[in-house]
Amino acid sequence: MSAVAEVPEGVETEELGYGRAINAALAEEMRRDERVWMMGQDIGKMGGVFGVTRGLFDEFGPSRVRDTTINETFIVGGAAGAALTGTIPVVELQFADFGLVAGDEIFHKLAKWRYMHGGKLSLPVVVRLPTGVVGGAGAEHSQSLEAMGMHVPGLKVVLPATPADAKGLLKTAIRDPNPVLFFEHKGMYRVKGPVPTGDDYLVPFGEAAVRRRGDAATVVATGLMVPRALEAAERLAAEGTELEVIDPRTIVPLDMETIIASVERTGRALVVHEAVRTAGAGAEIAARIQEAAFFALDAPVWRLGALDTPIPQDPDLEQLVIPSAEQIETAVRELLTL
Amino acid sequence: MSAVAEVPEGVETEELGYGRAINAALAEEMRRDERVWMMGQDIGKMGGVFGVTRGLFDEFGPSRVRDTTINETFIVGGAAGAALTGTIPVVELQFADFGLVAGDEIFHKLAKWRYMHGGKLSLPVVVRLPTGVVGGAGAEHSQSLEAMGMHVPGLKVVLPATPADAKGLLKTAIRDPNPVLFFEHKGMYRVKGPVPTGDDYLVPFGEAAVRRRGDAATVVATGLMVPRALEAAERLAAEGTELEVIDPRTIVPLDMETIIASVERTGRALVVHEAVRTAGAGAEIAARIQEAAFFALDAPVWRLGALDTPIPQDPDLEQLVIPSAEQIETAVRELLTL
Amino acid sequence: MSTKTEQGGGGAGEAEVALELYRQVARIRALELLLNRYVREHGFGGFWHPGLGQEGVQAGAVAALRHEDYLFYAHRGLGYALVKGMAPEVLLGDLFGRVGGSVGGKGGGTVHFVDPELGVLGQGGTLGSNFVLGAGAATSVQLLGEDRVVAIFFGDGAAARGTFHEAALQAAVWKLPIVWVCENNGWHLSALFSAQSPTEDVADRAAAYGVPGVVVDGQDALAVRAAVLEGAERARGGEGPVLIEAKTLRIRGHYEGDPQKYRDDIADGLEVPRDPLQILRERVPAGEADALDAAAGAEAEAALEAALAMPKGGPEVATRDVWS
Amino acid sequence: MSTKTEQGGGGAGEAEVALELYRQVARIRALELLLNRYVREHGFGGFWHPGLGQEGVQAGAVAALRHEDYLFYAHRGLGYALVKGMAPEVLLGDLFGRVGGSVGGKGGGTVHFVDPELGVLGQGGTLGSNFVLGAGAATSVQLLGEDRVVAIFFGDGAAARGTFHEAALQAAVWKLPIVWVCENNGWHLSALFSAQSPTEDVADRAAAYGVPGVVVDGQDALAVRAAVLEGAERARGGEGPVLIEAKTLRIRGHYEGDPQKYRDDIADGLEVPRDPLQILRERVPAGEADALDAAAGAEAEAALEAALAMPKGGPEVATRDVWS
Ligand SMILES: Cc1ncc(C[n+]2csc(CCOP(=O)(O)OP(=O)(O)O)c2C)c(N)n1
Ligand SMILES: Cc1ncc(C[n+]2csc(CCOP(=O)(O)OP(=O)(O)O)c2C)c(N)n1
Ligand SMILES: [Mg+2]
Ligand SMILES: [Mg+2]
Repeated sequence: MSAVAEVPEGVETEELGYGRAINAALAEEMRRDERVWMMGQDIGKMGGVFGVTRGLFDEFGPSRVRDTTINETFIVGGAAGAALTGTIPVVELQFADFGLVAGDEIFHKLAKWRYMHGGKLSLPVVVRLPTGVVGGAGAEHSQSLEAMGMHVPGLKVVLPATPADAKGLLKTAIRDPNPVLFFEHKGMYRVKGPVPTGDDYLVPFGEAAVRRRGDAATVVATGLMVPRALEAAERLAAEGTELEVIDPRTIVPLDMETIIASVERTGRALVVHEAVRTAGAGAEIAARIQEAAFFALDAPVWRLGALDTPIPQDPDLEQLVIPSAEQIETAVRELLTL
Repeated sequence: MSAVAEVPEGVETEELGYGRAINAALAEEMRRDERVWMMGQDIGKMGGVFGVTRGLFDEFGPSRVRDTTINETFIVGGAAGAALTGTIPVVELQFADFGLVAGDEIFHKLAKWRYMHGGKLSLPVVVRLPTGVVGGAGAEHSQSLEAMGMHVPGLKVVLPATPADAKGLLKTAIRDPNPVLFFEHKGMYRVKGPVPTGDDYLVPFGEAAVRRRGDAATVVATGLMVPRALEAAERLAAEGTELEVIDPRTIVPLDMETIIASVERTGRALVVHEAVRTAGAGAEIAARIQEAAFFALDAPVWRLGALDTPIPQDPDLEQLVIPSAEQIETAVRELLTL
Repeated sequence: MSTKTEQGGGGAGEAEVALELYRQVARIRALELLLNRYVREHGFGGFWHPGLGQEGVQAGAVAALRHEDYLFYAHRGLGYALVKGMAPEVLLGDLFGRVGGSVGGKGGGTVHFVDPELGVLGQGGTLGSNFVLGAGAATSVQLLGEDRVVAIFFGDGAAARGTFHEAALQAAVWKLPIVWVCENNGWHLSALFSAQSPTEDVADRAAAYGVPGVVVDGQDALAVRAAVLEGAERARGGEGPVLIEAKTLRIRGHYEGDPQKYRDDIADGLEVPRDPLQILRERVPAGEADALDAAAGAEAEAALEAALAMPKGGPEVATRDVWS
Repeated sequence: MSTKTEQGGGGAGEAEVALELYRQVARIRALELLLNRYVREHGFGGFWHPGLGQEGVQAGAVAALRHEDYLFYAHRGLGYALVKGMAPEVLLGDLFGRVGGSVGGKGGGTVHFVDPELGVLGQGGTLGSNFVLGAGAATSVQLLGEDRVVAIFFGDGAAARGTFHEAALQAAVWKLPIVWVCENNGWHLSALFSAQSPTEDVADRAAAYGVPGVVVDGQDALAVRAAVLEGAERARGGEGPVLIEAKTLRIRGHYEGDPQKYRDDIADGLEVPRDPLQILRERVPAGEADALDAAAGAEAEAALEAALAMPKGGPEVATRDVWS
């Protein structure tokens, strides 16, 4: 019963920030495969608005690291067209919210074109989507929209919560022949952690990570809510209440087996995400938990998520609308009384 | 125990198609309020690709019934700008799917601008979204995307399932000071039913309709799934199994009271929609049912929805991916054995 | 079939080219007339957007492409893919949602078909997607240092989509090998182009992107071919995209069955004013033309029969191909 | 404040206009310099996109508007709203997320502020939304038969968004009363406009929409005012939109704190080449200019103090205003 290492035993690691880990994955994959290239706004000389692509322009040059003008429909739709014709684009939108500026390109072209064309086309595209609150970015630059990707068939949806996973999942995404929405949390770019140094450290899709073992209740958390859930678990552990904290890491595909196995032991589940609670990915996960483990549940499955409001711009206000470690702790305490 | 009338007792009605009922609502509201106007592609002389706006151009003229070119971002974003400045736009997208072409305008401008501006702006806009399968329209023209509207705070989301509701809900939508996504089912335009003739027949938002009373199980269905659920209920009734069929009519706001009260009586619930099951509105409804009525449930809450595939173009194939009356019937039979 | 597309690229002799274009226009025309009858008599599951009268643009432009060039076609007719080399029975199989079609009944809103081998890459069910998809394909070509151009077909209505602006600016700056072929048939659904465009020609918009804008008579397949050949050569040479606007006519409704109440400019017939087939006929020996007409008619009949004989898919078809 | 905006509309005397513009540029400048210092010293929760050096465009253009005209501003600075008549302490209150601001700390990505009374209607946190929103507002004006124009500000980068194309075509066809004011400061974030535009000027794109495209020196507030006045009159007259491109300079980083490693054209200083304030100074009596400078400085200081004294909102602020 206790915290679990972020990286499997025996793997050689270095201490790296989440943003640097993404940068390493990009560099390694571009070195490995000539066909991999990038485009986006300010990803070249500037290295991206969040500095994630720093150095790649110098190493790979203006042809493989392309600055675009302000044209999200081209960044995503162009990536789709490039993927149809033999290259592997990894594109960056400056904010995940801008995926809605390219809604047709993401949800129609990337998600459906293989199917619409009878499987004769493939769309190996990775769309990097800096997601979540970052402190003052406001309503149109702070959303967590992964549920939309989960609802539209044809898109893989990834939500790394640690530097190691940021690297391992991105490398897997780039090697995946399907379109991948890679929701990297822009509020976690500076979070440091052990990151495997190896060129082929791949984190498979569809395998949840048990971040902490326990038997009192199961907390399923994604992205920024993973550290917050672990913080809540620490506090409760001090009183001998051991939570099991599970990070699905990818919600398409979604590893329900690990979640169900846990809930069948604990009998209680809380699902937490930063996205708006209403119709968020947590609703799907909660619905599936009770479908599969109904008779093992001692209490309803609960969910925490952002309130039904846009994200306010002020950094103090924005924290008031998304779940805090305290709220997770309080919710679990209450859930345990049922 | 049996079917419930589509219109309250004593209200004067005429037999009208679902599409005609929408047309009547538009005409009545434009007569009532000078500020109401429309724009969209081919809504003028042609009366719209589905003929819904027929006659309105002749009655109200080219200024209030405006044909646009092919510019969904303007149709929706322009409606937002017009609403900020004293008029009440009711716009038509030819297919609900095209809402993703105007994703920024719907999910950022319409949904957030009042909030972002401290409540100083209002956006009385109705976006008419012909939704669902219609027989051969294919993957990019047949989706049911209401869950996206449910997930993003600031949008009301309406799903009429009868001609009477199509009229009454649209009139309420036009009079609502908030942005409304009006998902009219394009496969139901020709479905006839009794429609109140009165100029001010308004169906309030947030009031579910109990379409059929029963105590064996509760079926929550929206849009095209309402008639299919009623068909399944008819069959089961022949054997003395009485289902309660509830049509929420609006999912934002969502009338959970009616649903919970029913489930507390029946102890079993099935949620059905045409939208993809994964991360659909049904996930939210199912999650809320078990949150509020867990200890009254005899079995898990089940869901039916479209499979995890895009909608195939062929009219025979498309029916294979969305729930049928038979599948609803079978699911209920199985649910009753738990 | 690909002999033709190779010819298109090379400097085939005048007469030879005219004959080949006549053959292609006749093939498209035969399919158009056959489908027109079939769809009106039997209907089918989907929307058929007839290209009757626009065969000259489609044949002329695609004939100017090479086998290896990429094609993003539009929704109006089958001519684009037919001339690029796809078999007519496969195209009809797609139209009728048969497993023998190239997409097995799963192609979107209007008929979709695909053949990566021939560079036939699809069509955006949402108008305007072609612009960004095609520009992306052209970026691949540039990255891989290939000698291909990307032909992007679109209508006068689709030209209004913002994707054109976003893709065109980037394509012009990156000098991507693109030929934009606008089939301006004067209408986008019930809207008159002339009522919805602030300028007389779509080609007038080329200046905003610093690219050549060419207006050509879309009923003259030879003229279209020449314009596209020139544009394609320019694009291959690394000089960037060109916009070619072919003026043509929409003879039929937007979709077959469209009552066209909004329209009073022409009768609901099958006659084609300034018929591209007749215009070509003057360039080819009558006897050969008659023979090609007959062959085209036979090909179309056979294709229809073959397509209708193809089975439809079942659940296994509906659920596969979501993932690679 | 609205006296000025009225003046903007009417034929105020040369000297009077120059003096008023000087006053406005000085007011913006004082706020810019104050914020520059404040943000660097204390930071704040959000992104401050300095408009230092672009005051001439903002003051000149807005001064040409009338009180009742609508304004969709851009993200670079506070000048637009200040000149339209909003109080500086309210603008700073918004910048600092205070309840005393016009949006109570809830305005998106970059600072947002609003004042429907003054026609200040917002700014799209997603670039390019202004084009469709503004065209919609202009449609309202047309529907209601009002005598207003809609001024839409945007940068040389935002001009690439597809929303410009979609809105511009419709606005031109409907002859909507719009003045597009492009602040071309040569950069969109780290990208050089010259490297991302196929044509030399944004104004070159006006021809695609059949509207006038005017290039004006953005450092000369009087020239900007004259151009916008003329365009606004044309729009009021029902002749449709105009595109005015004001050439200006981005002196500072994209946001205050941007290290600008991608840039080597200017030093990281506060000097403004071709300073709009100095250019105006030559047109006004030195004594009056000095007095206006002093007043502007005092106004800015007082506004900062007032804004910082405003309380921040709590949960009740965060959760209200979702619905009307
Ligand atoms: C984004 C989008 N908006 C609207 C439609 C519906 N639609 C299909 S074809 C068409 C008319 C297209 O006109 P044009 O581009 O000129 O092609 P044409 O039909 O004349 O060949 C419309 C409005 C669509 N498919 N996609
Ligand atoms: C749709 C969209 N894409 C990207 C951004 C991020 N962004 C904010 S400002 C900016 C640069 C804008 O350049 P320009 O329009 O020239 O205005 P300037 O900053 O030079 O005043 C970018 C890329 C955004 N806000 N919206
Ligand atoms: Mg057309
Ligand atoms: Mg700029």
